[in-house]
Amino acid sequence: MPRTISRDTISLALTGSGGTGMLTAGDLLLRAVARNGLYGLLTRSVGPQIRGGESAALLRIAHYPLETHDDTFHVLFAADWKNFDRFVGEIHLDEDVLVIMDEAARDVPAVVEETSGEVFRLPLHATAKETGGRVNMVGVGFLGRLLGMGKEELADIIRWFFSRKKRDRFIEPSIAAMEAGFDLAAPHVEKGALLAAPSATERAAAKNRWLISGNQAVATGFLQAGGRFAAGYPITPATDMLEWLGPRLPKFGGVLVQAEDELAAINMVLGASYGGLPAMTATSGPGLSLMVEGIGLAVAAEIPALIVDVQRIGPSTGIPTKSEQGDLMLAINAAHGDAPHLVLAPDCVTDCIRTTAWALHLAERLQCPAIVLSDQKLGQMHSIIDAIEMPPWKAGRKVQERCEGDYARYSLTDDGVSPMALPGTPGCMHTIDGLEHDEHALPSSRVEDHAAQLEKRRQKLFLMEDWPDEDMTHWADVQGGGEVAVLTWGSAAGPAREAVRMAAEEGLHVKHISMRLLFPPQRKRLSKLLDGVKRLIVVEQTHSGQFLHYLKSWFDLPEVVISCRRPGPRPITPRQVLRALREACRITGKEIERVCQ
Amino acid sequence: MPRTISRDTISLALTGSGGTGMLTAGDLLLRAVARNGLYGLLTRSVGPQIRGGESAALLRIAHYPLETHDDTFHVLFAADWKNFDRFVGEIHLDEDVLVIMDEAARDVPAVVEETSGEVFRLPLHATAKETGGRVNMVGVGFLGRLLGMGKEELADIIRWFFSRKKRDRFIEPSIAAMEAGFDLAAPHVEKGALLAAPSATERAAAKNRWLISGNQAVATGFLQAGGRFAAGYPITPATDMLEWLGPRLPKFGGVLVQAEDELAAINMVLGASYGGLPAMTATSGPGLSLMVEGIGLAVAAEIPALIVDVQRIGPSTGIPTKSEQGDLMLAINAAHGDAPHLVLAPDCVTDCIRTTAWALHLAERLQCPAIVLSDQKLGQMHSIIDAIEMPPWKAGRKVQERCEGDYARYSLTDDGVSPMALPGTPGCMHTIDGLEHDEHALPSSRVEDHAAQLEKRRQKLFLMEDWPDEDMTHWADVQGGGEVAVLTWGSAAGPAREAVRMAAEEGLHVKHISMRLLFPPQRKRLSKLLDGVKRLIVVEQTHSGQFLHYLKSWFDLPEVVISCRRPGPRPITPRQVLRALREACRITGKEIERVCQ
Amino acid sequence: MTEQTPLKAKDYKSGVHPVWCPGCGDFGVLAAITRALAPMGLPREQVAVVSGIGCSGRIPAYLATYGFHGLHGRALPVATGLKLARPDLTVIAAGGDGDIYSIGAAHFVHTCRRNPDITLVVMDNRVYGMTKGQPSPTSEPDFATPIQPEGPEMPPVNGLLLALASGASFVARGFSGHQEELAAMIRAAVEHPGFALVEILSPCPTFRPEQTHWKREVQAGVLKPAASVQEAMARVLSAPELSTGIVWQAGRALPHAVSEPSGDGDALMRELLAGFVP
Amino acid sequence: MTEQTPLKAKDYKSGVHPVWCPGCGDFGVLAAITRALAPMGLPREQVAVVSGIGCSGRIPAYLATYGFHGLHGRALPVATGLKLARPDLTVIAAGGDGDIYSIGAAHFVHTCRRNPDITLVVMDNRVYGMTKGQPSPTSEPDFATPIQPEGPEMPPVNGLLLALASGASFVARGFSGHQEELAAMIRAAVEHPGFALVEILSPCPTFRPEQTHWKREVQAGVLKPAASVQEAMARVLSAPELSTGIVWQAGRALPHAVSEPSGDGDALMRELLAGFVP
Ligand SMILES: Cc1ncc(C[n+]2csc(CCOP(=O)(O)OP(=O)(O)O)c2C)c(N)n1
Ligand SMILES: Cc1ncc(C[n+]2csc(CCOP(=O)(O)OP(=O)(O)O)c2C)c(N)n1
Ligand code: SF4
Ligand code: SF4
Ligand SMILES: [Mg+2]
Ligand SMILES: [Mg+2]
Repeated sequence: MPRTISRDTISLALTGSGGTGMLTAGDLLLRAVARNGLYGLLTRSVGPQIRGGESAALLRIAHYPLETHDDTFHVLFAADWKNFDRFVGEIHLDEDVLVIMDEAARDVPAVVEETSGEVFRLPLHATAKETGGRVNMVGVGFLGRLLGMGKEELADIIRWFFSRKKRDRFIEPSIAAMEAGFDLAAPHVEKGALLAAPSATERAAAKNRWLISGNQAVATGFLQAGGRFAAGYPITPATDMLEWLGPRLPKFGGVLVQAEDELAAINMVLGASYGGLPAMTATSGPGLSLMVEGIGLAVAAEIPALIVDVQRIGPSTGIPTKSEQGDLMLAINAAHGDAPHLVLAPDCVTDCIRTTAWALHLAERLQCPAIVLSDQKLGQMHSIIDAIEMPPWKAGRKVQERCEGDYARYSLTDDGVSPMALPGTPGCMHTIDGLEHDEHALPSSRVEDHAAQLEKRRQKLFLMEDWPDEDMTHWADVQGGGEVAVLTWGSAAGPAREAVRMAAEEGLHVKHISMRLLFPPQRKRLSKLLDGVKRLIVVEQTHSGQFLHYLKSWFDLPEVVISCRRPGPRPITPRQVLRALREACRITGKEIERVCQ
Repeated sequence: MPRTISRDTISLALTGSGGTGMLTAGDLLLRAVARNGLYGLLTRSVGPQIRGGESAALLRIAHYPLETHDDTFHVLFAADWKNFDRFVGEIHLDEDVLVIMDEAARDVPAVVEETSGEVFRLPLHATAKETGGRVNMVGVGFLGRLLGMGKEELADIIRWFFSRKKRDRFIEPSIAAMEAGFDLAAPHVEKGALLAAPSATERAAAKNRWLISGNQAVATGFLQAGGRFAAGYPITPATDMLEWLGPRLPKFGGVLVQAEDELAAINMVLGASYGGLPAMTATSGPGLSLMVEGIGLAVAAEIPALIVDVQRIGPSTGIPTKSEQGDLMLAINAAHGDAPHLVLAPDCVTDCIRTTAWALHLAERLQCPAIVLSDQKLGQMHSIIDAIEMPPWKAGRKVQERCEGDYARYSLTDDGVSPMALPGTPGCMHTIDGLEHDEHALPSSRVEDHAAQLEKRRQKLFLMEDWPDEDMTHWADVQGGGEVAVLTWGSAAGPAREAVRMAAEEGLHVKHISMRLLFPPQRKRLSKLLDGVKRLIVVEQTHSGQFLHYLKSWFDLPEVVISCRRPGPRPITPRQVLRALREACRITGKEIERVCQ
Repeated sequence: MTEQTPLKAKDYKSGVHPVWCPGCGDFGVLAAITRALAPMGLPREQVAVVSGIGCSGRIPAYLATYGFHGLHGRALPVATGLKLARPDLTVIAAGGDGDIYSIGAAHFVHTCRRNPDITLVVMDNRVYGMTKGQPSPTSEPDFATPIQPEGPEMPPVNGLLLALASGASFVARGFSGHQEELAAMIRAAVEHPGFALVEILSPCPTFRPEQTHWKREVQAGVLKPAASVQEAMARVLSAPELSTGIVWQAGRALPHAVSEPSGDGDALMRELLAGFVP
Repeated sequence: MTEQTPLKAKDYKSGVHPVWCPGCGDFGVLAAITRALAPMGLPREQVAVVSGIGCSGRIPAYLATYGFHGLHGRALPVATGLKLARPDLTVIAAGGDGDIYSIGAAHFVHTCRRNPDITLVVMDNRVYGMTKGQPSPTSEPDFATPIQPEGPEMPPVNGLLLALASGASFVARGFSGHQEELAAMIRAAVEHPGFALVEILSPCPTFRPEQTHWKREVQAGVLKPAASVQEAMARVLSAPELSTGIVWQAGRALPHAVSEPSGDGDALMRELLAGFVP
C-alpha cells in the first residue's frame, strides 16, 4: 500500500488500449465519488485514434475541493501496456505507486518493472471473462473497494449509467464483473482503504454538489448572463460545448447554428448581436486564428460578442486533445490596427460560470468583443464542485430606445460608450461600419474622426481602471500575502493555489494572484496587489513565456521576476510551483526570466 | 514668395476635385524633377470615390535624397476648393505658404483666407479653356516655371506621358495649356525660382537615379533574391505590387496567381514553397488577419514564405488609402500557440529592395514565414532614389539532395534548421505536418517531441542573436550618437533621420536607430546600441504605442522612455520628432510613456 | 411606434451622397431596391441591409433603413445571424461579384442550402471595382488587366447555376438598367419565404466601359420559372448570357430561428442546474 | 536517380499505422490509390499528396509518396500552388466531406474553374469523423446529433453537381468498397489533364454505422460519361444517390505554371531596373 498517500487525497490513473473501457471506468468512479460527498476530478488522455485507441482516465479524489491534478499518481490500474509510452510523459508515477495489472500482461514498461512501489499482478482479464463483463468493470469494483465504496452504490451507478445510455443489456454482466473485482480486492484492503471514508456531513453534502465540466460551466455562465445565440464550427476541445448548448439554447428561446466554418460563425455572431441578441461562438486555436478579421470588425463597429477559445496545444493543428496556454498573445492582439478588446480567463471549473457571465456582461456593456480563454484542461475536466449561487452579471446593453432628430451611433460620450439603436427602432436608422467613421457612422478619412474614434474605443476599455472596486471584484483572485507572490492566469491558478497552501504548511507565506481580466490591463490594481512584493513568480503553460512578456509590456513588476513555465502536455503541477516558491524565498538580486521546470 | 522656404527643398500640394487631374500634374512634375537630377517624392491623397473624387498630389523636391515629407507645404496649387476640408488635417500649410488659386474660385477655406502667406488669384480655368487643355497642365507649366524648369523639358515629359498611355491626341492641347501656365508665371518669378537650379553635376546624375515606389521596390527585392511564385488577392494598398509583378514574374520563369481569397493565397504560397520555389504574397491588414492560420502552419511545418503587409489604417476596413503602423503586434503574434517567426520592416523606399531580399533569404534559410511590414506611405510613395547595387542575399535553402536510409525532416540539429527534401528527391519521401510531430514528421503527442520541436523552432530564430555581426549588418540602421536616442521602425525612420540632422544643426547630437529586424528580438545587439543612452524616444505611427509595448516586453530600455506617436492619416513629421528630441535633451528623471504629439 | 406607411421610393434613400462614379449601375440597383420596398409598405426601421466590401458594399448607407457594412465576403453569415436572431426584420444582403462569388463563395453555397429568409442582391459588374479593375469571378476569360495580362482564362462563375446546384429556393437575374423588371424581381425575392438570389447586371463604366452597351444587349424576361431544378439549370445554361428573369422558385423549410422560451428564465436555469447534481 | 519501376501497389504504402477505426472506408481509399498508382509506373517521389484535417486528412502519411498534411479546408490551394510551382509532380489532393465541401467550399468552386492538373479525392462519409460525429454538408437532413438535435434539415451538398456547375473538367464518384472500379477511376483522374474530382463514398462505421450497408446498396457504373455539362447535371440529379461512375470528362486549358525564364537572370534584372530610370 503506497506509503506517501495522504489519506486526504489520492490520484489514480486507469490506462488501457482500445476497447478496455478505461474512460467509462473513470466516469463511473467519479460519479461514485460525487455521490459519496467527496470531491474529485477526472481528465482523459487519449491517443490519436478516433475510436478504440489507448486511453487513460486520470482521477483525483479528495476530502477538499480540487482544482488540479496532483504531481504524481498513487495508483495505476493498467488493463494492458499497449502504447503506454505515449502517456508516460504525462503520468508521473509516485515513487510508492501501487500498480494493479493483469498477471498475464506482457511488455511491462521499465518504470513499472523498476518501481519501488507495490505491484499487484492479478487475473483481471480472466475474472472479467468469467463474469461475462468487461475488464473496466472489474477495475471499478477493485478500485471502488480500495477507495472505501460499497458494492451496492457501485452497482447503482452502473445501472444509472447504462439505462441513461439505453444499453440496459449491459447492466447485469457489468455488475457481475464489478462484484468480482470488488471481491478480488479483499486481501488488499486489510490495512484499510486508500482514502479516509467520507463523514456523514460529507455524504449529506453530495446533493449540493455539481458534477460539471469547464465547457459546460462556460455555457452555463453564458446562458445565465442572458446569452441567446450561438454559432460555431466543430473543433476539439470546444465541440462538446456546442453540443451541450445545441439542445439547451432553444428552451431558453435561443438558437445555435452549426456554421460552414469559423469565418461564418463569428460573422453570424456579429449579425445576431447587431440585432440585439447576446451571442457567442466557441472554438480553439485554429478557429481563433480564422476569427481574427471578425474580431477586428467587432472592435471597429462596436458590436458586443463573446468568443470562447478552449485552448489546445499549438502552433497550427498542434496536439488537439491536449492543453496549453499558448493563445494568449494572439487573443490580446487578435486584429490588425489598433483594436483594443476584452480578454478574460476563468481560473477553475467553477469560475468558468462566473468569468463567462462577467465577460458577456462586459462585452455588452462596453460594446466590444470579449475573448474568453479557457483551455482543454479546464474545458474537458469533469469536476465535482460545490453548487454555487449564479453570478449577478447580465448582458444589459446601453440601448437607444427611440430617436428624435439626430442619432449618432458612435457619439463621443464621457465613458466612450454610445447608446446603440437596434434595428426596428423607429427614427434611428443608420449603417454601422468597419470603415473608420464619424460619430454618425458615416465613413470618414478625416484625421480628427480617426483620432476621436480610436480614443473612444480605447477609453471605454481603459476607463475600467477607474471603475469602483466593487464593480471589479472579479478581475483577479488574491490569496495569502508576503514578499513573494505567484502570478497566474487561467488554469495555472489551480496548481498555484495548491502550492501556496503547501508552502504555508512549510511556513512559507506567499501571495497568489490569479488574473481573470487580462485586457485591458489593470495597472493600478495590479500595482496595489504587488505593493510590498519583492519577488514575483510568473507561472504559465507555454514554452515561450507569453504571459511573462505580456506582463513586462504593460506593468511595472518587482525587481526579481521568475518565469516558471512549461509547455503542454505535461501539466503545471503544485509541486513544480512549490519548488519555484521555495527557491524564490531563498534567492535575492535581480534575476529576471529564470526559467524553472 | 514664401520667406521660409529653404532653397534646398520645397513642398507643394496640388489639390482639386474630380476631373481636375491633379494626380497627373504631380506625376509629370516628379518626372521632370527626376530628369533634372533633383530628388523628390510624391504621395497621393484621394477621397473615397473610385473615380473623379477630390484628390491631392503631395510633392516634395530637394537637392538631397528624401525619405519623407516636410512638416509643412510651401506651395498650394488649388484647382478648386471642393472637399478641401477632407484633406486639411493632412496638409499643414506653411505660415508663409504661397497659394495659387483660380480667381473665380468659391468657398475659399478659412486657412487660406487667413493665411499670412501670399495668395495668387489667377485665371487658371479660363487659361485652360482658351488652350483647349486642362487646368492641371496649366499647373504643370506654372509650377514648373516656379521650380526653375524649362518649357521644352516639360513638353517632353507631356509627350512621353501621353504616348506611353497611347493617348496621343492629348499631347497638343496639354502642351498648349502647360505653355500658357508657364507664361502666366512670368510676373511671379521675378525674384527667381523657388528652388536653386540643379548644377551640371546634378543634371548628369539623373540617369543614375530611379523613379520607383516602395511597392515596386519590394517586388524588385523579391525577384532579386530569387522569388519565383506569388499568389495574392487584390487589396489596397498592396494591389499595385501584385499588378506590377503579374506581367514580370513570367519573364523570370515564375508565375503569379490571383487567388479567390487570402486564405487561398497564403496556402498556395505554402504549396509552392513546399515544392521548392521561393514564394510570396502581398496584402494589407484585413488580408493579414485572414492569413493568420496559414502563417501558423508555416511555422509548425517549417515552410519558408514571404508575407508582405502593406499596412493601411485599421482597425478593420479602417481607411484603406492611408498609412499607419498598426499591424505590428498582429504581425509578431500572428498565430495561435507558440509560433515564433520572422518580422521585418523596410525603412525607406530604397530599403524596400534590401529588406525584402534579406527577408526572403532569412525565410528560406530558417525555413519559416517572414512577414515584411511595409505601409501605404512607403508602398505608394513615388520616390527618386539613387540607383543602387542589388543586395547580395539570395533565397538558398538547406536542401537534402538525396537520402540513404533514414530521413528525418525535422531532425534536431545544432542550428535548429533541418535539411529539407523537396518532392521529387528519391528516397526521402515523407509527409510534413501541422500536427505536432517527431523528427520524422510523424504526428506525436509525446511530451518530449513537443518540447523538442518547440525548442528547435524557437532556437533557429533566437540563435540569430549569436550570428556574426557581418551577417547581421542589415538588422538595424544607426546614425549619430549621444545620450539621447530615437528608436523607430519602418517608415517612421524617414522623419526621424531628418529630425536628427536638423537637431545636429542646432548643436544637439543624438542617435537614431532604425530597427529592420523586429522579430526575433536582437536583445544583445540593441543593448550594445543603447549603451550610454540615457533617454530614448520611441517614434511610431499608432494610437496605442504598439512599438513601445513590444520594446518593453522584450528589451531592457533606458530609464527614460518617451513615446512619440500619432495615428494616421497625419504623417509623422521631422519637426514633430525634433520637438521630442529637444525636449528629451532637456528633461531628466524617469518619465516613461510621455506621449508627444 | 413604427412608421406611417406608405412611403415613397425616395423616402427609402438616406440622402448620403454615393461615392459611386457617374453612370455606375449601382445607382440603378439602389433605385430598384427603394422602388421594391415602397409599395410593400415596409417601415424603414424594419428593414436591415447587410453588405460586404466593394463599390457594391456601400449601398446600405445610401438607404434610410438599418445597415451593416461589414467585411469583404461575409455579408451572408452576418445576414443569417441577424435574421435568425431577429425574424421580425426584413433582411437584405448585398454584395459584389467578387464579394459573394470569390471570397464569399463558401458562404454563398451554404446559405443557399440553409435557406434563411433573406434576399441576396449581387451587383455583378464582372470586375473588382473598388480595388480598381482586377478580374472578378464573373469576368470573361480574356479580360486582360495588369495582374492577369492574358485574362483569367477560365470559365466565369455562373451564379445562378451555382445557386441552383446548392439548393437555393429563389433564383433570378435582373439588370440595373431595367428598373421596372428589377424592382418587381426584388420585391418577389423579398416576399419569397426563404433565401432568394437576385443577381443584377450592374455595369461599371469606369473599369468596364464596354458594359455601357448592356443597355442594348440585355434581354429582359428570357429566364422563365422552371418546373424542376434540372429544367432551371438547363434554362440557365441555354439562355443568352445577358438575359434576365426569375428562373426558379420553390418552397422549402426555413432554418430554426429564435423563438419564445419554454418557460420562465429562473425556472429554466434551475432545471438546467439540476442536471449537474450527481 | 529516380526509382526503378514498376512497383507493386503495396510499395506505395508507407508502413505508418493508420489511426483509422477498424472497418473505416478510408482504408479502401488508401488501397485504391496505391492500386491506381502502381500500374502507372509513377516513381513514388514524383507523387505528392496534399490533405486537410480530418480522418481523411491523415491519408498522406500512409502513402510512401511525398505528403503535406496542412490545414482544415485548405488542401486545394496548397495543391494548386504546388502543382503550378512544380508541374513535373503528380499532385493529389485529399479531404473529407467537411474539409472540402464546408470550410473549403470556396476553394473547391474556384479550383474547379481554375483547372490545375491535380486530382481531388473527397472521402465522403457524410459526417465529421475526426471531431466525433457532427453533421457534415453531405449529411442527410434528418441526421440527428447533439449539436443539431433535429438534424441539419437542409439538402446535402451534391459535390458532383457543384463541380459541374463550377466548370470542373473531370467528375466522378466511386465507392471505397468497389476497389477495381475505384482504382481505375482514380487512375483515369490522375491521367486526366486538368482538375479531376473523385468523390468517394467512404463509410464511417463509428459514427454512421448504418453506412456498413453501402456495400449492398451502392450501384456501380450507373454514372456514365455525358456529352454535355447539361446532360451530366441531369444524370447526376436523376441517378440514385449511391451510384458511381465517371459522369463528365472534358478537355480544358490549364492555368499558367512556372516555365523557363526568358533569359539569363542578371540580364533580366538589368532590364527590369532600366524601367526605373526616369
Ligand atoms: C479581406 C479583404 N480582402 C480584400 C479586400 C479588398 N477589396 C475591397 S473590395 C474588393 C473587391 C471588390 O469587388 P466586388 O466584390 O466585385 O465589388 P465591386 O467593387 O465591383 O462592386 C476587394 C478585393 C478587403 N477589403 N478585404
Ligand atoms: C480551422 C479548423 N476548424 C475546425 C477544425 C476541427 N476539425 C478537424 S477535422 C474536422 C472535420 C472533419 O470532417 P471531414 O472533413 O468530413 O473529415 P472526416 O474526419 O470525416 O474524414 C474539423 C471540423 C480544425 N482542425 N481546424
Ligand atoms: S468603379 Fe465601377 S462599380 Fe465602382 S463606383 Fe465606379 S463605376 Fe461603379
Ligand atoms: S471516425 Fe469514422 S471516418 Fe474516422 S477513422 Fe473512424 S470510421 Fe473512419
Ligand atoms: Mg464587382
Ligand atoms: Mg467526413
